[in-house]
Amino acid sequence: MREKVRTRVFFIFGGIFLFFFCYSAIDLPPWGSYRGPYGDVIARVSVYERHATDSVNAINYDYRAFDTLGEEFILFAAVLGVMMLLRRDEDETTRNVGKVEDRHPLSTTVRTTAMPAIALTVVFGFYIGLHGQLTPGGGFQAGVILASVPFLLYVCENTESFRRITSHTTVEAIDALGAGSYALIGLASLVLGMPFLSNFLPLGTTGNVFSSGTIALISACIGFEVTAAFLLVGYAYLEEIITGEIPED
Amino acid sequence: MIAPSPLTPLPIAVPLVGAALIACFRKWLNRTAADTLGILLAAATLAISCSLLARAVRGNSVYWFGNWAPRGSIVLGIGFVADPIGVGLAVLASTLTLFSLVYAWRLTDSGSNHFQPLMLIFLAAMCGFSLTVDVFNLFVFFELMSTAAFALCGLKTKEPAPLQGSFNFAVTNTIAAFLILTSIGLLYSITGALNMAQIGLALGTRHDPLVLFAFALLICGFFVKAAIVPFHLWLPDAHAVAPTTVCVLFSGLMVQLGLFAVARLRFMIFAQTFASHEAFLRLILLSLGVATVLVGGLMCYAEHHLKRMLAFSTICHAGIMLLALGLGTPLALAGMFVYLLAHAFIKGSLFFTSGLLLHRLRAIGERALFAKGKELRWTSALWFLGALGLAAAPPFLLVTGEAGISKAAEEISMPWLSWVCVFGGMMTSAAVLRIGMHTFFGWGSEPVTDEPAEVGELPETAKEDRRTYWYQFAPAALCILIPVVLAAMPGWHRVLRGACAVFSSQATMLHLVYTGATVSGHLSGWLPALKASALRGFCAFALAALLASTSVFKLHLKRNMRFGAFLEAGLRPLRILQSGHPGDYVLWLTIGLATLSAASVLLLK
Amino acid sequence: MPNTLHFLPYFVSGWLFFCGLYGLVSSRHLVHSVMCLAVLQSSTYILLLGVGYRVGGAAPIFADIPPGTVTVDPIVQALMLTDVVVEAVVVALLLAMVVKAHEKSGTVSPDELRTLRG
Amino acid sequence: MTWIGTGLLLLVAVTGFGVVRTRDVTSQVIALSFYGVLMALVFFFFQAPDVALSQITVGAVALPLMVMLAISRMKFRTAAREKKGGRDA
Repeated sequence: MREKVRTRVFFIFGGIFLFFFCYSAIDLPPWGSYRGPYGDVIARVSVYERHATDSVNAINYDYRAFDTLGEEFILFAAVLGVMMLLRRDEDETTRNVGKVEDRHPLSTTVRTTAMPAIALTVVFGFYIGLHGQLTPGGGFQAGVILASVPFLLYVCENTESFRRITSHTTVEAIDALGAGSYALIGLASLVLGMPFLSNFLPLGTTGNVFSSGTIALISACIGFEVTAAFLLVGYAYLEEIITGEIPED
Repeated sequence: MIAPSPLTPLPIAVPLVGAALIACFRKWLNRTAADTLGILLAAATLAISCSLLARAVRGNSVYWFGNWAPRGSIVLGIGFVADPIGVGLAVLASTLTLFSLVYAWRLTDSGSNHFQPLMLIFLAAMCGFSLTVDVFNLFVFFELMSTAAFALCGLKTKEPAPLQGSFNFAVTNTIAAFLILTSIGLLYSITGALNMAQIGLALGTRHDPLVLFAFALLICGFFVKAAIVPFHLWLPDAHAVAPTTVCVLFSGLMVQLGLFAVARLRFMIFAQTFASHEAFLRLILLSLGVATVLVGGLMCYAEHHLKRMLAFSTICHAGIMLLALGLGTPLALAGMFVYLLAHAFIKGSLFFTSGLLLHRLRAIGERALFAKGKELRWTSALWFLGALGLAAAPPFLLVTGEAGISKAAEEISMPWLSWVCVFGGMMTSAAVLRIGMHTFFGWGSEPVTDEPAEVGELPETAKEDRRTYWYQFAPAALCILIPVVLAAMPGWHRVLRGACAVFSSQATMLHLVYTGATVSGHLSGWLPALKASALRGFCAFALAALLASTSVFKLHLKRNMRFGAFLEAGLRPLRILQSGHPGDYVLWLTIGLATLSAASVLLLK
Repeated sequence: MPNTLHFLPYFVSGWLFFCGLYGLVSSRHLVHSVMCLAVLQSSTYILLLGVGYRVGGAAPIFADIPPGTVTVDPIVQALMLTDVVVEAVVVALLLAMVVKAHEKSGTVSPDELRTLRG
Repeated sequence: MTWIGTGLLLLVAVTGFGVVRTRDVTSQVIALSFYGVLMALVFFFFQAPDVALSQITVGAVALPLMVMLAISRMKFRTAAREKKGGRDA
């Protein structure tokens, strides 16, 4: 179909869809009047039952931890998929077309200010990750923040230090171990005679870093996985540009 | 009351841990080791699912993750229901995955050992999808299944076609996922629950536009996965380009799981919504089903790329299963599940066989294969048996499923529906027969061809070794054998009928989820209807043979007798529909979405 | 006016869904399509956010507020976190397909990428 | 208070349409990044700090970064191909 026809037909049917969307939304409870009960019950009990002050993370890593297991494996599968799609076959011959040259070494001023910034990012990432059950944040957010560090290095330092960090098989192993150990925590509770993904560790004191049992542990696993996952995806895209080697046609 | 087996989460946990394990040591494992690990893990999953099935047969149970059982009427955590249907689907998923991994042993391209972990994740997602009774968990597994499927579909990165095919697949199915999520959000806002039982309880008989619209979004989302017209466009593209082993899982189970989800939601959530509008709901679903059978059947016969032909045949048979779902009685549902089971194996066998042809003869287009397969006696036997199976003729199990659907249609005084089934069986069987006659016998003149068949496909295996190994042949042969064996021992029908009676009764399912108490269901059998059905099946096969012959021997026939050749050219509008352009596919998705939401809000009010 | 305001997030959500579909239908560049899909996805954020909001409710984090305070719904926020991950994942995977398709056929226009017609 | 929320939501609606209408991919990345920040602001405003934090890391940084990387890789390929084509000719 030609684009013009396609767009016109779309406006008719998309309009019908939008109309019914809005028409049916009138029956929703008015905005700002959430009626519960699921969320209210959890908000009421999560602090007592799980010693976690951030009830969103209590839901994610405990009440509905099984969803999060699925979610982490979605990420894991996608990383495998990206690496597979952008893989280089063993039998492919490559040719060098010249890599992107490293820029001039940045001025000392930029580097001396950049390095503390990077260090600060690392600290911030760990803080966010460790306090997941207490304040907003958690393994996922920490993972993304930590994954940004090598990219910052790529920008301020050079491609070599980026490559040293990200191209290792270890990163791949960390990705798999993070995802796998989440499932293993679930299996551990099975071994202890409890249902899958039960919170089997002592809950500790509310407000402590080491509180709320497996929530913190799961959060850590996710942190490792997510950091590795984003690095792998980034490296898969950048590999050719950094090495300058592309497969022979 | 039967306590849930502590092994209930293992069909998900075992493959997931296994996938992480293989991926972790991906670079250090050689091909054989990675394959062996994958096969062992799939076999372990199969064994666990079988043990769960043995328990589920004795009675349904409900499993709460993290020990979060419901408090009063409020469900706190995520629950699994281990009923014979859900667990049975998990068994089917692990069987097909095991076969696929065995078939792929050492020979086909594994994408540097990425293939095995992705297959295991795909398996885990299918198992989770069939067991869960939490709508958001259903969405998570839907997305997990899709993500693994997108990646697997693009495994063959050496040609451009797989990448386009999986792009179209990914775009349409991702939109479907968001449709489902939107619907979940709407349902959550009025019921405050995510567990299907609790949502159903809270909705009651309410059927204002909001509920109907949410229902329309849900069925649209799952119909994209189930490749129901007009949401089917992605499927042939994805199937034509995916590796053979992956096609087996796509066509055998993934597509049908969309229908399974609609069935589960319709009976657990919307059972009372439509209590007063059964007829209209039936009208909508049956017309979609008939359209799907027609489009799938006609396009199936018009295709000359083997896998694309099989893909349209899957669409056609998904339409037949939708007919059963549309009828909506427990009997029709039982027929649908038997049909699903039989179809999965027969279609799996046909895909394996087409993979064998690609391996041996290095081609997948009908013209390129012409008269090349004369020496492949065993392979041709499998292919023709598959044709017999698709026509729903005895001794294959498909005939039992068709009998159930036909009997259910008769009870609602729509006996003509069984002729729609015959049409679907005839067209799909005829296409398989035509290709078989051309390839294995070399009858007739050189076959006509079309664009995708000429584009073809690069072989999946290395060039040097072109023998057929036992581990390639065995899965294909077993896939033909299993439906025959299952049809020969009808003892398990009683269990399935009971399970369907429970599955389709909202009150029983609510009782089960909240108290864990098992109520056994009862449903009378339909074996007397088998005779007429067998007759129809043979009739369909005979007609298919006739049709295929008018196509193959067209030069010996008068011009007005060449029905087959006429149908083979394909209906032009249907071909144009299949444009391969993601924009067109999204447009058709929007058209279907608008039509279905208008139909449900206006008709079912 | 207050009446419309009551349903504003839902309308915005529907509008974003419509926009995303429109972008996908009219796209001339595969990367553009991917970003339209991200917009389409964001409609579910707004919907879920609207569903769980409560006027005057606090954030469901009991670090500084006493337990029992009226909060907005934490469940939808947990769902949205999953949703955010799904978005990132889908985009990464689709982009990899686009990059590879570009390598194999040298084009990123959906009009030219049609080996699968008919 | 409500008016700010209303304004933010309307701004999201407009920006979303803007992102879709931006046909040039590189400008669209910038628009998408802005849209991500805006979305995070909305989350923050409507009492969802957890999601806001994820959204700002993913929607406003990681996602546009991935798109940029993909675009630059494609440009790199095209440049390499042209270089080779030039040599052959």
